[in-house]
Amino acid sequence: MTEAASRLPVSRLGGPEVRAISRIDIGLRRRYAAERRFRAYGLAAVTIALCFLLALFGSIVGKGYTAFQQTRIAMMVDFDASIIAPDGDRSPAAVLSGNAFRFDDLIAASLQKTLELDPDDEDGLYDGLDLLSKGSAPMLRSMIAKDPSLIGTKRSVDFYATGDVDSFVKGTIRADIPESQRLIKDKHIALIDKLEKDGALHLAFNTGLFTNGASTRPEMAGVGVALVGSLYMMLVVLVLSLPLGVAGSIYLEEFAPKNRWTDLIEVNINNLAAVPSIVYGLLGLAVFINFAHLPRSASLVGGLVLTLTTLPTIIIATRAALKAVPPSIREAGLGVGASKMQTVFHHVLPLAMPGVLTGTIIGLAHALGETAPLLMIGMKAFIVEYPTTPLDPATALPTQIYMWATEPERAFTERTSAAIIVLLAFLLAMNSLAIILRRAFERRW
Amino acid sequence: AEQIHIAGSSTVLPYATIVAEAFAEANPNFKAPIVEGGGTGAGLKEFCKGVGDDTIDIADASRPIKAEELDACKAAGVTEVQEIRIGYDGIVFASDIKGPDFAYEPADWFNAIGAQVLKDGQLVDNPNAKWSDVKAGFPDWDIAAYIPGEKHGTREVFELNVLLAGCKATKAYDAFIASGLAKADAEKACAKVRKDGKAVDIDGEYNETLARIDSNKTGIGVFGLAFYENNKDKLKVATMSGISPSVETIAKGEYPVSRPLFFYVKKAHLGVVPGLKDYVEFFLADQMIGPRSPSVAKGLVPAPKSEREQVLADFQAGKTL
Amino acid sequence: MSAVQAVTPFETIRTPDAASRPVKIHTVAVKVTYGQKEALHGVSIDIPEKAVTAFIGPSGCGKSTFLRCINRMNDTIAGARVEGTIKLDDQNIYDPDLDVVELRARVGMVFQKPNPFPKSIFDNVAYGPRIHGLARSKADLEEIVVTSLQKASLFNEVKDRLNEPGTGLSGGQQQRLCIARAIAVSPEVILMDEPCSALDPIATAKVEELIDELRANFTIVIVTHSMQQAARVSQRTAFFHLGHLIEEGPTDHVFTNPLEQRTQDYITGRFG
Amino acid sequence: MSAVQAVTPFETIRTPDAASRPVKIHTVAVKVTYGQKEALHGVSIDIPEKAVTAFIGPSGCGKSTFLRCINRMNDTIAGARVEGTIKLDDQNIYDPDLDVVELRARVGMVFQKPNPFPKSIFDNVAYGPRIHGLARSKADLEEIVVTSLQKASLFNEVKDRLNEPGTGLSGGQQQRLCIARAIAVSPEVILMDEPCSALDPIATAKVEELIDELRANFTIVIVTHSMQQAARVSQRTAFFHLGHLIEEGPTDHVFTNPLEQRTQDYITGRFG
Amino acid sequence: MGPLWLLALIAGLSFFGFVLGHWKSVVLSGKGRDALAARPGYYGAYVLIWTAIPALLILVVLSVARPFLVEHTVRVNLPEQVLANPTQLSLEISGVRQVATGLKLATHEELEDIRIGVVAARSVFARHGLPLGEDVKPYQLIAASALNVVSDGLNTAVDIAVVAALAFGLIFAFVRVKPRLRARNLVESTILAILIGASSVAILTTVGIVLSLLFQALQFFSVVSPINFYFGTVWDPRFAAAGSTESGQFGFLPLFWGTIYISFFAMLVAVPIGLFSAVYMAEYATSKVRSIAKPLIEILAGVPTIVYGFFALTTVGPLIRDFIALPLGLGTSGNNVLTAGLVMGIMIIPYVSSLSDDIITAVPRSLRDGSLALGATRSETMRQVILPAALPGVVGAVLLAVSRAIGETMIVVLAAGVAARASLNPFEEMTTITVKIVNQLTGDLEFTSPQTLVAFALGITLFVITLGLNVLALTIVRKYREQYE
Ligand SMILES: Nc1ncnc2c1ncn2[C@@H]1O[C@H](COP(=O)(O)OP(=O)(O)OP(=O)(O)O)[C@@H](O)[C@H]1O
Ligand SMILES: Nc1ncnc2c1ncn2[C@@H]1O[C@H](COP(=O)(O)OP(=O)(O)OP(=O)(O)O)[C@@H](O)[C@H]1O
Ligand SMILES: [Mg+2]
Ligand SMILES: [Mg+2]
Repeated sequence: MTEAASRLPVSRLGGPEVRAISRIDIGLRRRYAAERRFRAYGLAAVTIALCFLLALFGSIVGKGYTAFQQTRIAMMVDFDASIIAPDGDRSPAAVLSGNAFRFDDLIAASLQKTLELDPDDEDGLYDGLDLLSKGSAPMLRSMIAKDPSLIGTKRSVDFYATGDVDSFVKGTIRADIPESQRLIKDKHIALIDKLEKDGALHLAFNTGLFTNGASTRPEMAGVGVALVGSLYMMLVVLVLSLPLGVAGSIYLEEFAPKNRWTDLIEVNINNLAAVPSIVYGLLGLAVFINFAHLPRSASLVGGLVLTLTTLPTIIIATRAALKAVPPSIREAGLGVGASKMQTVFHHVLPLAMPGVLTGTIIGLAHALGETAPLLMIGMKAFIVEYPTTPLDPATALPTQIYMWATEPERAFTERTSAAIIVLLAFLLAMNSLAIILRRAFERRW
Repeated sequence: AEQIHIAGSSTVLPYATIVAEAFAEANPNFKAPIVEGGGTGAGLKEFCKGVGDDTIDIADASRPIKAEELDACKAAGVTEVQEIRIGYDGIVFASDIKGPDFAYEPADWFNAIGAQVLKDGQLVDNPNAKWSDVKAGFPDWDIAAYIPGEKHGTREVFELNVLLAGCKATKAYDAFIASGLAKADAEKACAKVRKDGKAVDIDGEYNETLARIDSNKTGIGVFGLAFYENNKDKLKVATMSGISPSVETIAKGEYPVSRPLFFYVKKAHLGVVPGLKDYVEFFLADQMIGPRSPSVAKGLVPAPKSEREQVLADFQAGKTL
Repeated sequence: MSAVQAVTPFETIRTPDAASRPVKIHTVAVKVTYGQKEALHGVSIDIPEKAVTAFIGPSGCGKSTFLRCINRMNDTIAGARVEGTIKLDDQNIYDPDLDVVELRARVGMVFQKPNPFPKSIFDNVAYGPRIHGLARSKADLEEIVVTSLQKASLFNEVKDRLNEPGTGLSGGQQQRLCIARAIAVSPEVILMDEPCSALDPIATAKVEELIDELRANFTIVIVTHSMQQAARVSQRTAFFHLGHLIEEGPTDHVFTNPLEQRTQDYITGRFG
Repeated sequence: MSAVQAVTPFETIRTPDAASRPVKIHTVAVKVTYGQKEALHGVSIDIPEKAVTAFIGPSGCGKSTFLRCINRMNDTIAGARVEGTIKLDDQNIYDPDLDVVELRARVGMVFQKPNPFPKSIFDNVAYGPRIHGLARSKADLEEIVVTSLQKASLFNEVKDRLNEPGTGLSGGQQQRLCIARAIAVSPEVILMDEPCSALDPIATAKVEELIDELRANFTIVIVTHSMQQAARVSQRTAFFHLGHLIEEGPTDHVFTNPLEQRTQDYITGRFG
Repeated sequence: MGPLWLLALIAGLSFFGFVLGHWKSVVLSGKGRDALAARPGYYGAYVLIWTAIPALLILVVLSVARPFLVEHTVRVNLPEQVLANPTQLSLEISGVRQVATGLKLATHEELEDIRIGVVAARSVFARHGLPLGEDVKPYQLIAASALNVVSDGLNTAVDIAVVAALAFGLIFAFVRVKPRLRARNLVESTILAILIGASSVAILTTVGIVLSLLFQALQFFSVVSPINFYFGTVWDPRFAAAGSTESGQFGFLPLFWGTIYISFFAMLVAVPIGLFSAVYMAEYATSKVRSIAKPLIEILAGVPTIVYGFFALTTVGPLIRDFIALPLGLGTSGNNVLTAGLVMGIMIIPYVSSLSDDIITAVPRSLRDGSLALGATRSETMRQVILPAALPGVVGAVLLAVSRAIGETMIVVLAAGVAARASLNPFEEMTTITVKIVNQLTGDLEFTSPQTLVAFALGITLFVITLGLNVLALTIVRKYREQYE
């Protein structure tokens, strides 16, 4: 009676069976070629991506690894009490105050001894001083202030050589060009040779690169403040953007009624990702600094602004991941009497976690390298002192990198690359936790 | 505000940081000042936002403050602004170290990158493709000039002291006037740069220009004196009107391409922000911007002593704009 | 084991009782529309308490659809619209004030396609009791899990691998796992959508045994394609066809003496 | 219609023939291990050409596992390891040189859980013919789709909604869709894992009809939990238990005169 | 108590509330009269919410109100002539605040000395490490001590209010814990409210962005007509010579074209490489390779853009110039659209690859099996079954990548230059909207000029354009999405 039944006998004659008897060519050769091509494209894509990474890494590390060492000049210093504490007061406060030039005298004295100069040879002394960092006297002063028991002793102190000397010793300033074009003069080269022969001039691990704050002297400049600032900012970003992003996505994807409004919001959030980050800087300036009166240059504000820039990434990734969880899982949860909330948090979210974490990894990576918005809120700045709280002025690794990249001194070039290495190491450390977590959540079903 | 907060021109930034660092070392009881870059415009904008805790105290500038900006300042309550002139910035032309020596006249630059130049007595769209077209004796290089971007203060100096001067020297200026342009418009036309890719605006920093010359060995770049000094093993500087740029020639006013540098202080903050007054005075000291100072070592062209003394006196007298 | 031996798949009807019972679920003119398509055209039926009601009917006639209305699982399908009245113990379950979660806790469901959580077997079963706080202690919980698995006659097969994922089970095992998961929360009403479709006769017999046992305390609705099964386990049978409820009544009546010709035809396999 | 009417679900064995046929699939000592767990402990069986072989056995005994070995679907499960020999037409299918794609095109499969693609019903069926280039034209393709749907006796139910997603079908409809999808590429061997589990008796009868018809040209292996079904459609029956092949032989032999006690027990439902 | 202490107190009491609620519900259910309507944990959470949220709200409200109260106090204590100058007020207030801090530092005797005027407050404060800019004026002292009184009072008030709220919430909720109480629903509605709050952050951000751009954009349009802006083909906002009012040409089209062109090349690199990488990692690679390759590729997203920029400038650009552009006679510049697109494409590969990989992996295996069993090759399965099923996620990933490309500046500046031009030749210099936004905002130009304001107009225009792009993408996804199961 039914159509199907009446057609059945007819279809028996034609249809697949006939073809089946003489097996048709299913184009395997062509399809395999396509398959191989497809696979090769995939492999090529991964390889290309990794090659790019390698090339970038190679160029950064190649330029930057030398900055992890630094030229020092060891000199015997006579911590002459009559110079340091002429009035006998050896307290740190007294060391810090008073005539600042007395420390220069200490250095000059020990330099004269090290170079075996005639005490009247002023030119020789100045040439020698040219090799030493201009920050040597403050360094000596804070050294004594920290440990007043040094006063009256004789001690060998490792002074920093200036950035130019450092670059020369490492070979980035070449000696084989005419003196007029050279950044370092013949007389200085002679002194360097002499110091090297005496063993006073040597390379040592550059701890200051990690611990010092900003300085105009490359030999004393470090990413310490920037590191702490970035750390604070990333903490703020992580603490705010991950929960906010995940919570927002859960609402939009699982709870919000599906209508034009939510469409609008979805489009909107996708669109937020395309807003240039400097605009977020403007927003942050208006909202957090001008309106909420949070301090300028503070890592808290930086973190807040970066949170806003990261949110869209996390939300988009999370929503995509939530969408990818099959509905049968939700039904299973609801079917045993779990509330929607429970189903989402117990079953759906864990399955979406890899996507959430990917969003977090990429979002944080982006946030960590972002400079433009920080410019607007005063975080591309020269800051010497460590921030103790996220409300103190700080700078960030990428802004530090940009600032160093614009410095003319040769010694900053390698430090720029070194700072990039530090940033990448920071990134890796930050991501590895997320990557481990992601591995734990990944399962196929 | 517990500490001095400075923002503004990235040209002034290096000197401001040198002084800030030295100031902090000399005065351990004050917190170290914070120095931001960001550009003159952005710095002045922050500066003119108002007075009070969460505004900056000093704006660095590579050009004098504009009247509109001062008005905006006043409207926001920043009524008393003190101007400090700290010295000069020299602008040099340099090419790859391996290339030939260049001796420019402003006219050469005008002929090389002006939008319209005089050719056989006629104003035409710049036809010169190679430096050798500009002047016999120049190498047979494609013109590739890396000049400061339009938003840079340096650009103004370049236009005024090089292009306009060259324009006048080649009589193109007269031709513009003759074609019926008003004086101001003629000056504009002189400063117009060709847009066919031979003149490349650099909005970034001098390192970018250097990198561009690295990748295009026949390019000519515009640099700050300080930058050149630090890279003279890679760059060869050109003379302008026969004068080789150096701190001395610029300070003496012989080398034509330079501009003054400033910073602006909020007078209202002087009493409130600890160390602000001391900082300004410290900045103006010989040890900071005098001829043997670290700022000069970094490339600042010092102002004559009398000028510096005058600036300090004006500041101490509380002179405002 | 004796119970199992007594039931052989080729035997026939296990004479269900025909006692009349209070109504547990009362539905009037339930219509369901998926987008444009009306899948149910107004179904009114009363489902008695503490008895097994079987839904039979050709594939695609709306059995699952109706079942999913009873615990409002259709809410989760975008575009599905339910009209009409469904009352559970005199309470309208589509009342906006009603707590769906509580409803679903009271009305459990075994889905047609087994859908274990991608968690361990233990956690699959323990999930319901955990969220409903049915176990006072760990031991308690373990007991619930073990009993549920035993009742679903899965325990022996999986006792060594309670910590392995439920998704790594065979089709029939997954189905039993879902049964165990549903009964672990001991809901008042259990909706089972073809719970034995992937089970061998012995497992089927055991599940039927379980159903028979459960009906002492619970109300059970079961969708089945097996007339024998309907005849064996249910007290009442409802026959659906093309979105209509054609006939409903005590199972023995429906099977031996149906009112409608279509029912007769379907049951005897003479459909068309 | 006559064919359908002849089959009533309560009738018994449709006497399968016992003719001996060439071997299509020859397996020796097939062992399958999932991670640590050995699911099949060495199964050796010959499956004859152009006949229906039924696999029966309790849930979890390894039927699906074995079935999945025959077209190497176990390759897709991480941690599954297959040992032993499986030959299709004298070719070892686990030979590294073997072309899996071709194998799978020759050996089709209907899964235990229906898994329609999230595409339209039409595209679900057309997918196979399209990738294999079986249709010369659009009309050709349409004909293949329609015939396949008709054979799976789904066409009437879905003819108005061929462009709607296959995932919006009822459980039984999905199952038939998957059958249609599998036969649309006309493989030499069709592996069906409980193809009728979600079907009503009439649909089941039609699918059995289809299987009967197909065996004229194809080799068919079917997993079923219904003894009646096995008896009706298969020529040979294999009984699995706990990962072992217990017995295999002509269906009437196995059902009427099994060699093993366990087989006897299982068939009569007296298991344990 | 400081705010941190208060927060700690709130946290502690909330936890205590949780324990109490939990305990009470357990005890009540143990009596066995009524079954609990929810798990004990929910009763705990119920009490926790009641304890914490009112207290937190009060703390937030008072903290927000506090500066206003303080400012008010200072104001009433300042003399007329100071108040007369409203713009100086905030400065005065900060001065007073410093004095107030100093007063707290000083010892009792010193305070007495300051009061009677024997010593200058400034020197006393300096002794305590608080440098002041100038001498303390008498009215400042008065205002400062008033401020100290008020702020001490406020501290106490906040403490009391918070403690009261805590106590009230805790007791109220504790009393209400009954077996019949539907704690789960209450807790879940609170969570839902929090979720809604979280998603509204995104909406507020949008509002904020639009507002922060709109006014200045309008200001710009009052100077430059929108028609000239949107249909202008020349971008040449000339550096206005000193004192002049002329503003230059603001043609939007070349920037728009540059943005599209560069993003197009970036996507040309990123989408195929990203998608194929994702497919390879999800389908072909061993789990070991995948677990290494995926995080490595993700690093590409975190390399600072300046690195990419210099990489483009010093390596890629010259290569493209010397090996493609020059031989073809298409251009002589090392800065070109192609370089920028290529390098930017590299940066955004991980956006496409990692997200897509996750989504592809999330597609249920049964679909894959279904296709493979039909004799489909892996690539056919991937292309025809899995990718369509994963479409929304993949499109989301691609959109994210486009967004990133559009928002990038450093790479464009260094790789493609800053010249605003529209040309079809990809070996020429061009630039993007975002570059100009950043440049116009950060240069030495005066901030009131149209040259700076144009950044806001560009920003809002870009916003609208990308909005359109996203609407388009949403429509496409809606149309082609294949919802599994
Ligand atoms: N992916 C897997 N991982 C681990 N164990 C598995 C997996 N799939 C099946 N098993 C186990 O292998 C054994 C055989 O499973 P199989 O699916 O072959 O059973 P079956 O005979 O098809 O049963 P059913 O009739 O229930 O479908 C079972 O014990 C099962 O739990
Ligand atoms: N999500 C859906 N979207 C659209 N139509 C649907 C959906 N679910 C079911 N249908 C249609 O509604 C009708 C009833 O489906 P239902 O699942 O209730 O059938 P059923 O009686 O359970 O069949 P089976 O025995 O095959 O499971 C069928 O025609 C089916 O195609
Ligand atoms: Mg159904
Ligand atoms: Mg199976």
